[in-house]
Amino acid sequence: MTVETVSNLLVAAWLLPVAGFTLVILFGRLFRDHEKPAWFTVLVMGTSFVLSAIALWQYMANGMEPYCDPWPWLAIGEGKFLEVGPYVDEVSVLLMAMVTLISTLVHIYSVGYMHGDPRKSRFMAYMQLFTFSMLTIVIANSLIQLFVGWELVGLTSYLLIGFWYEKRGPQLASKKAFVMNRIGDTGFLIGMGIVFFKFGGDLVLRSAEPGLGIFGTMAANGMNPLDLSSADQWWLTIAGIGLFCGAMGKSAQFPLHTWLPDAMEGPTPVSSIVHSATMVAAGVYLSARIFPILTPGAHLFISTIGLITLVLAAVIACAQTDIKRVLAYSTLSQLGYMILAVGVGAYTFALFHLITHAFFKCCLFQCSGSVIHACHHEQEMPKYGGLMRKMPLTAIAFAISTLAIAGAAIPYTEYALSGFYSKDGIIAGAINYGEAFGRNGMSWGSLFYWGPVIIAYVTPFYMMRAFVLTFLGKPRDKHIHDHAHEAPWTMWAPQLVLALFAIIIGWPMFRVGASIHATAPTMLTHDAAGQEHLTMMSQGFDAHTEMAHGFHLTHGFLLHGFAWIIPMVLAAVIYWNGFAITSRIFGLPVLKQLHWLVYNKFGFDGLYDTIFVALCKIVAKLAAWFDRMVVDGLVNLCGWLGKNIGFAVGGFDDQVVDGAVRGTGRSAVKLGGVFHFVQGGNLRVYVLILLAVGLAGLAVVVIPLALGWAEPAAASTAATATISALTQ
Amino acid sequence: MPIDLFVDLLIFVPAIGAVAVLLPRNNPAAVKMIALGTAIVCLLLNIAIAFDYYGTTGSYGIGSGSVIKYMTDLVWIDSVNIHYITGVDGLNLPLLLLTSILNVIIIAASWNIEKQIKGFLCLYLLLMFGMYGVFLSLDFFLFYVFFEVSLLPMYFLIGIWGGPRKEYAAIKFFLYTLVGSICLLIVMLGFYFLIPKISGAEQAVANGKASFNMIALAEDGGFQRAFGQGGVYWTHAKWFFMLLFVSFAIKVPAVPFHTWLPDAHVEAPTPISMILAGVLLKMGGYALMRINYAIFPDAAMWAWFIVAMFGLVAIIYGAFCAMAQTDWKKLVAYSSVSHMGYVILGLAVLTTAGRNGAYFQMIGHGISSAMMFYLVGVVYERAHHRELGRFGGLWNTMPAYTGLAAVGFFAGLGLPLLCGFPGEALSLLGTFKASDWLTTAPEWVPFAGAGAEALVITIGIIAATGVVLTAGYVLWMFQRVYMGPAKPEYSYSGRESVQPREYFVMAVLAVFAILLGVFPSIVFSLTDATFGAAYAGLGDLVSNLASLVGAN
Amino acid sequence: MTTALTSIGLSHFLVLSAIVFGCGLATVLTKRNAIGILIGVELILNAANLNLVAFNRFSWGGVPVGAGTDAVPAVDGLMFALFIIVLAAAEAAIALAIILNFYNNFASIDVERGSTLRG
Amino acid sequence: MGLSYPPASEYWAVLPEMILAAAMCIILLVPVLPPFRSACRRSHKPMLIIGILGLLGAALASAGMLNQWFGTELPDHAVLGSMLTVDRYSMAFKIVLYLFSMFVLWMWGSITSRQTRTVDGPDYVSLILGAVLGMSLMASASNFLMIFLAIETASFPSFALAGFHKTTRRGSEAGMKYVLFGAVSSAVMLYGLSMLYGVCGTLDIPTVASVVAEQGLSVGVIVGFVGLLIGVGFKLSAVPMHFWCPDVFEAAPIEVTTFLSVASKGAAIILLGRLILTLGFYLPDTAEAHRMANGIATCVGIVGLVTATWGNLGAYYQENIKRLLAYSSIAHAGYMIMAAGLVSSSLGGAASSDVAGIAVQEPLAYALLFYVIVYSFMNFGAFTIAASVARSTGSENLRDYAGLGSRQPVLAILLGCFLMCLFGMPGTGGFLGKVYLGFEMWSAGMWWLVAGLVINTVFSLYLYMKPIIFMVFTKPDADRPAVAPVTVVPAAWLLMFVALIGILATGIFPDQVTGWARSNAALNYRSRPLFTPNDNRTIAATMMTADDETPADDHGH
Repeated sequence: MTVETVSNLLVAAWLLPVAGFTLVILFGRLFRDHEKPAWFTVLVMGTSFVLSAIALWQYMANGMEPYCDPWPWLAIGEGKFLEVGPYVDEVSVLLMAMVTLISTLVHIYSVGYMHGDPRKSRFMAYMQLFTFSMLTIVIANSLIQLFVGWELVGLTSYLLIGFWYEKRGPQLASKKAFVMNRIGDTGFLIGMGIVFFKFGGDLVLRSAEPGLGIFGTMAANGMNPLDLSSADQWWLTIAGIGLFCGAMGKSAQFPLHTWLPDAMEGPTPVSSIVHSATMVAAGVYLSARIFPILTPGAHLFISTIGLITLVLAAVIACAQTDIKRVLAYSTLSQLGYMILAVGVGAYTFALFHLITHAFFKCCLFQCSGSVIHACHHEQEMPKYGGLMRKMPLTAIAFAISTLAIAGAAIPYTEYALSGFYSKDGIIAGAINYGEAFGRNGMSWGSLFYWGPVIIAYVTPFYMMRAFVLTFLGKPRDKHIHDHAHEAPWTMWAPQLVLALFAIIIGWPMFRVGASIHATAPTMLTHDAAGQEHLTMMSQGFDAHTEMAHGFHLTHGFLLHGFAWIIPMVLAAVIYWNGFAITSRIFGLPVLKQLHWLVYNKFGFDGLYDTIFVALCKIVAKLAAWFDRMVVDGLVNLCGWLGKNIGFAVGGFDDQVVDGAVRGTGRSAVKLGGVFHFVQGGNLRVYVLILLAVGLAGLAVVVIPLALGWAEPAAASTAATATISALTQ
Repeated sequence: MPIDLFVDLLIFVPAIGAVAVLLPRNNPAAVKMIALGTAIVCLLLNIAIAFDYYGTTGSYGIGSGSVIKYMTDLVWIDSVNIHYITGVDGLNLPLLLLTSILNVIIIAASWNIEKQIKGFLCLYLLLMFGMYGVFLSLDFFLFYVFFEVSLLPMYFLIGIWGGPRKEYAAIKFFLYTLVGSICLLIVMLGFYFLIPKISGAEQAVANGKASFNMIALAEDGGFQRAFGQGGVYWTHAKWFFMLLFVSFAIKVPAVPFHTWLPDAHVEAPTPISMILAGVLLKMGGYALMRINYAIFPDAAMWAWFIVAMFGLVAIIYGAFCAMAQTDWKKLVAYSSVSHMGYVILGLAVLTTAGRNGAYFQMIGHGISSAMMFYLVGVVYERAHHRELGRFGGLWNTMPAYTGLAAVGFFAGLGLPLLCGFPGEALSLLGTFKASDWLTTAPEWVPFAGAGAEALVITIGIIAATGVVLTAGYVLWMFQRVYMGPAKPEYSYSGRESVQPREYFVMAVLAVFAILLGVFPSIVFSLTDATFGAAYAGLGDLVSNLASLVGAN
Repeated sequence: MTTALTSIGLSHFLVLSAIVFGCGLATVLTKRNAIGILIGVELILNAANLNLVAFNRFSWGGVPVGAGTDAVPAVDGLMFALFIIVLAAAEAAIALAIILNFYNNFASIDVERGSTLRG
Repeated sequence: MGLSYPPASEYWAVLPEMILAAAMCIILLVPVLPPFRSACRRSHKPMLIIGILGLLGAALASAGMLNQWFGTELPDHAVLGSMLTVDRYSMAFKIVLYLFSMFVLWMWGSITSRQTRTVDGPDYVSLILGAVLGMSLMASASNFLMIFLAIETASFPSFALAGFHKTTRRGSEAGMKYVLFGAVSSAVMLYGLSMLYGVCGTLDIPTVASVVAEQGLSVGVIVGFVGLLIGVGFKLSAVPMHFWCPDVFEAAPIEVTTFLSVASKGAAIILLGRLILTLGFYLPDTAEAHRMANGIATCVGIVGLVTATWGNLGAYYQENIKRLLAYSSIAHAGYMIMAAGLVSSSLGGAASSDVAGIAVQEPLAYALLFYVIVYSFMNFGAFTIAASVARSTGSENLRDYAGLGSRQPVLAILLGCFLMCLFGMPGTGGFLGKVYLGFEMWSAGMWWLVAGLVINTVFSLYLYMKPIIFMVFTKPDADRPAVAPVTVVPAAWLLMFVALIGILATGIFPDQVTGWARSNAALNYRSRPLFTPNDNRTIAATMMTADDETPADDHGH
């Protein structure tokens, strides 16, 4: 099988869901019950997964070369185009397979979860549309296609969050999500614009023939992002940061992070795929894809954002009581890890972590969904407890995923759950980055590895907290506990599959990380900058694989797989009896306020609502007022003038068209008053005016003669002089 | 050659139809059928033209010289050397297609008008006559005449079938546009006197006579030299450019010449709002491209910053105004102001991408705005009010309608794969691209030189924020109207429920919205061959600059 | 030509006609009686006549230089004056007829009365 | 040189006027003769037909002379002792005038109320013919004496016509206002003319022009010009000589209003144009002369501008359609006056061109002619409709036009067309007419006149929209008595469509009309006075026109 065939397979897998969407949205209503359409969508997704799986297998088995298939889309004149079309390399095939797999599982899960919902088939259709949009991003080779997918996932996320639009929460959350994303997209547009006029007109990342595409252009012009002296440094930085703004919006990085927790208003399947596994990771994917144009400035910016996000989110996660919010903040935190990884140059690990995280986080959300489903849509953990007995399968899946996200590993061995491998690589990269700062005498650079290291200890804590509060200990709400029951197979089966993947996906034998890392040359070698990144990153990679160098000892716990044990035990001890201990602790004066602050997510929402939203509305009101009063007012000015003249001359007339502008109209009507007055019908007035004007006109031309121009010849000049003097 | 004939038929069939509509006595059905038939005939003619044009011109690739096809050139008023010139090129063909499609749809949309349907349709067909004339005429004077002809029917259509303050809106619309057309008149006088004075070897226009042939003027070396930078009439050229710009900016409309638009839209009946937003606004943009930018390329370079500012202000200001509206239709009207801002911006920056974007924006907005106004109209016919605050839950009570509404409004929002996106994106990208030529432009171009990059980026950034504002007001509107619990007063059933005819109208528009969004090449394949040529002075800025340097 | 007249030049006539003209204007403006206004008009006309005759006599009369013996003196001014007199009579006739008609309708010839047409 | 009698051939030049005079005499005499008396009592038809035939004959005669049907060229100099200049310019206008008056008669005969028709039929027709006679003399007067005679000849019948509703107060009041006002203004004009004579020593217009060209403006000349302006302005109803216009137009019978609004103003503007062009023709092409020309153009232009503005703004109040149209006619006169003052358009013709004296093409004359043609069409159409409405509803108030759009759609559409033409909507003749005037002003460098024209166009929009708004938008208000349904007689339809065809033909396919007007916009500046001034100064005009063989030799006696 040739790589073209692989590409065609992927395209088929990419377009199938949109077909499914169209069919279901148009004809779904023809079926009495929603089951047939729902299962139809599952079938479509399954087919799509099979296709991409085959593609993956073929690509990997034959060790194919990257391949891109540009389609002209938007004409930019002179016969040139912005191109779209698939790009096939290890990353895209892997992600295609991952997304379609997870999507299939979530479809199955939704069949169970959305059972009985009056708009179930529409929901499934939305899911199809979302998958299509996500695949659009994954398979993209050009910024414009990335942007298209970007907006489409935004739309589908909007539709899905707001799926229960009768309730106020989803309405606001969906709007918030879309607008926040749009803010990021503005940055995306700006970055795209700068790239457009600076590096290659067609916005294609990698072109088949060298010297074209963005990277190719850079290579051809010898632009090296790391070369601080180059003139394009500035533009590259702006472009990189601009594009990263898009990632910030989509991956909910600080300060655009507030929409993601609210997005949990949507049905849980949505949270499990859109807001944990795939869409929010798109930002990471974008940042990784544009990696070669990132300058040190952009790197610093990205890593800082990532650092802030991962710390902030982890802290907040520790204080949340809504199970989905805990997961949401843990997602934020993990995304922070990935973004940081991109920032520090270990972007292949970002992608690696993206994949592993997708599985266990999706699994976690599905489990939480099952719990909520079992507990009559109660989401508050204080009402849970001791559900292990009621729903063992769910509990097991949750436990496995918790361990995976905690980066659990058997100490001093290489045997670990998937999370360990990816996260460890990120931390290694971060350490590298910090070291680099250190070497340049900037000691604060060490923040970039202390942050992730410490949070690596916090993550297991709050995850374990959630697990304990939900499944272990004594039931805290009798009623809920009694009615709780294991989810139907359509819900637990996917969870187990995901849990399985959460265990194994990272194992070196499956070469996921390695094959992603193998893309580094193809992604980067087009330009000189690429080489630098390559070395810089392989340091991180070697650091991870060999585990030999000095800093291993300083962080031995993590890197030898201890980092998960202590926090988990701690969490289990504290929360075994629900909030008994914590409530006492946070009763203390200072801690009380602190807890309140953290519990309220440091008040970002309030901040944004009061400042930006309110400001925007005020400006809008001002603009409208200005429009009505000033702009239209100027148009009406003559009307106003006319009215006053009308008062002066007296006599009104309102049978003409009413309203202000017929401004000319109105004013002239009032001016008409003058004529009304003059045209008094009195003959002698007429004659008087006639003669007055006649004599005046005479005087105008005669007076100059009287003033000394005796001889008539000069009179003409004199007369015309006065006349022109009068007329000018 | 039949196609040549078709082009002129396209203009006059509606006029004939307008007369034919008057014939049947108190038989509304027949009247409607005649009108619809006329529109369909025009559509067929237009499709035939489009296919022949595409087949013979091919797509993609810069035409060399004028690619006007099916040109008819008859002497009309010999004394002033005014000709009747019609022709088709990539600049007007897509807009013609848009017009024809919308005409059919809109006549279908106005099917249930009871009040003096005969007069309504007669005036509408006259309006069609004017619109086709404006797009097809290649003689400045002829263009002017049709520009006016399209004005009167609109006055009556708003004034008779409009809402409570219809007379006010109508006379306001009339006065505004009249001021614009007077600017045109002055430019025309100027042409009449200055063109014969042009001397020089390349003076091929009318050898000493005045000429209003827009194509000839755009390509005539002598004219371009005289009205170009450093030419004898350079000052006049700048004045003419601004006068023309004002008169077309009123039509577009650009802030601050826009205040007629909200009133006209709010008062006008739904079909008229559709055609007003769908086609009449495009006349302004089309005229800018056909006259301002093709005939005065240097003045266009001289004015790029002013025009760009007009576009920028329109985008942001219109969006904010839209956000503050409580009247649904007014919101849509202001959104038109904002969206047409992209057209002006895309033209102002003088890049091929920007121009393509501006042009596509006109087509895309033609579809989406018409659809949005119809969506509002469908609800207004039933609810009899447009207060955004009072709506809610329409998604539950009218799900299918809401599905189509989503297409329409998200197209307006500029969502990719819908007709709103390519225009916006290309205009913005083109804006960024402008620094390419500005950095190398001669010093008489404002802000030319190395500093241009930062300025252009700033403009681009500000313009890009418009995207957020658009999302803001569209989504807010969507939430207030469609989301929320179902309200009984807005649940319609039986003959009150949305009729198949209305579904047809919305569906056709939705299909076009998606089609144009997914395959924008439908438009570009028709325009691309022209855009190189229609801008002989402008299309290839590098060579243009070279020639200028030579001129000085 | 008598000596009495020699001392009287063109300017005397012009001044006189100017005075008459002024009187005519004054009459037109001050009289409310239609016939009075008509008389004012006649005064103005006669001022014009005076001018014409005087000019003809003092400036433009006589025969062209170098014209034949059968040449007759130019009499443009005089003829104009004659025409004016005749037409003034006709005008007066029409005016009086209309004024009479006015009287029939308003039982007065006070022009102030006639102000039903206004605005 | 000396007294020379005009040759018999010159009398052919005034054939149309003679036909008119003859027709007038017939109409006055025939009803008195016993055999016809009773017939004429019974119906106005015979008189009407004679009148129409007379006008038609006059039109044919002038057309014939224009196109040499009779084998006689137009005289190459002013005829009948240089009293009348019979050139293409005046002939073209005369044709328009005669045909227009013919239609007016037709309209009177078919539309207006029976009472006015039968009782005063003969007088009416003869008065119209008399006025037409005067106007056609105005068009070709080339001597101040003739100007005076022509204006009076045109005025006296107009006075009578204005007061034609003898029995009504308004009629008689209008008549009196008109006659007294006319008397005063013509008297003032005469005083001015006398001063002019005093300065120039002749009343022959070309001679005066050449004298002025030599001496420049002296007080006398200026006084003369001002007086002349007052006299002509009275016919043109130029501000401030316009006061009679609205009152008379409102009170006079509607067809009289029609007649006066077009015919007398048209004749006056043609006369003014001739005066200005002649002056310009004899001015040398010097900076001095340019300044003088500029000054005069400025003065006249201001008068025209004020007139136009006054007319447009003054109309806003009017509720009576005739009064409204009266103001509109003032405005249109203003447009024409603005252009008619452009002395420079023919400046230096005598000095530069060796063709001096033979007919000279004048673009300005062309613009004026074309405008007059269009104006006669559109005004006639509008007034015809007003007449037919008044005929059936008996009301001329705009309020009674409410709902006409639905009651008589075709009539409403037609009125709309004529009003839009008066407004100057492109595609109608009104627009082209204005454009041509604008061309003249611009090419004379009077850009501020162009601006004034444009602004006035905007002002006038409301004036012409007003009746449309009434017809289409306003509902008939309840407190007024319901008006009778509007019925239109076939003849009226015919006349309206003639007018409609006129405005569309001049607007959409104007080449025929413009070509005709252009080819006929040729003036003849050559004069041959009966009496040559006797001072030793050589007058340019007379020398130029004095052929080698003296007139006395060809036409000895």
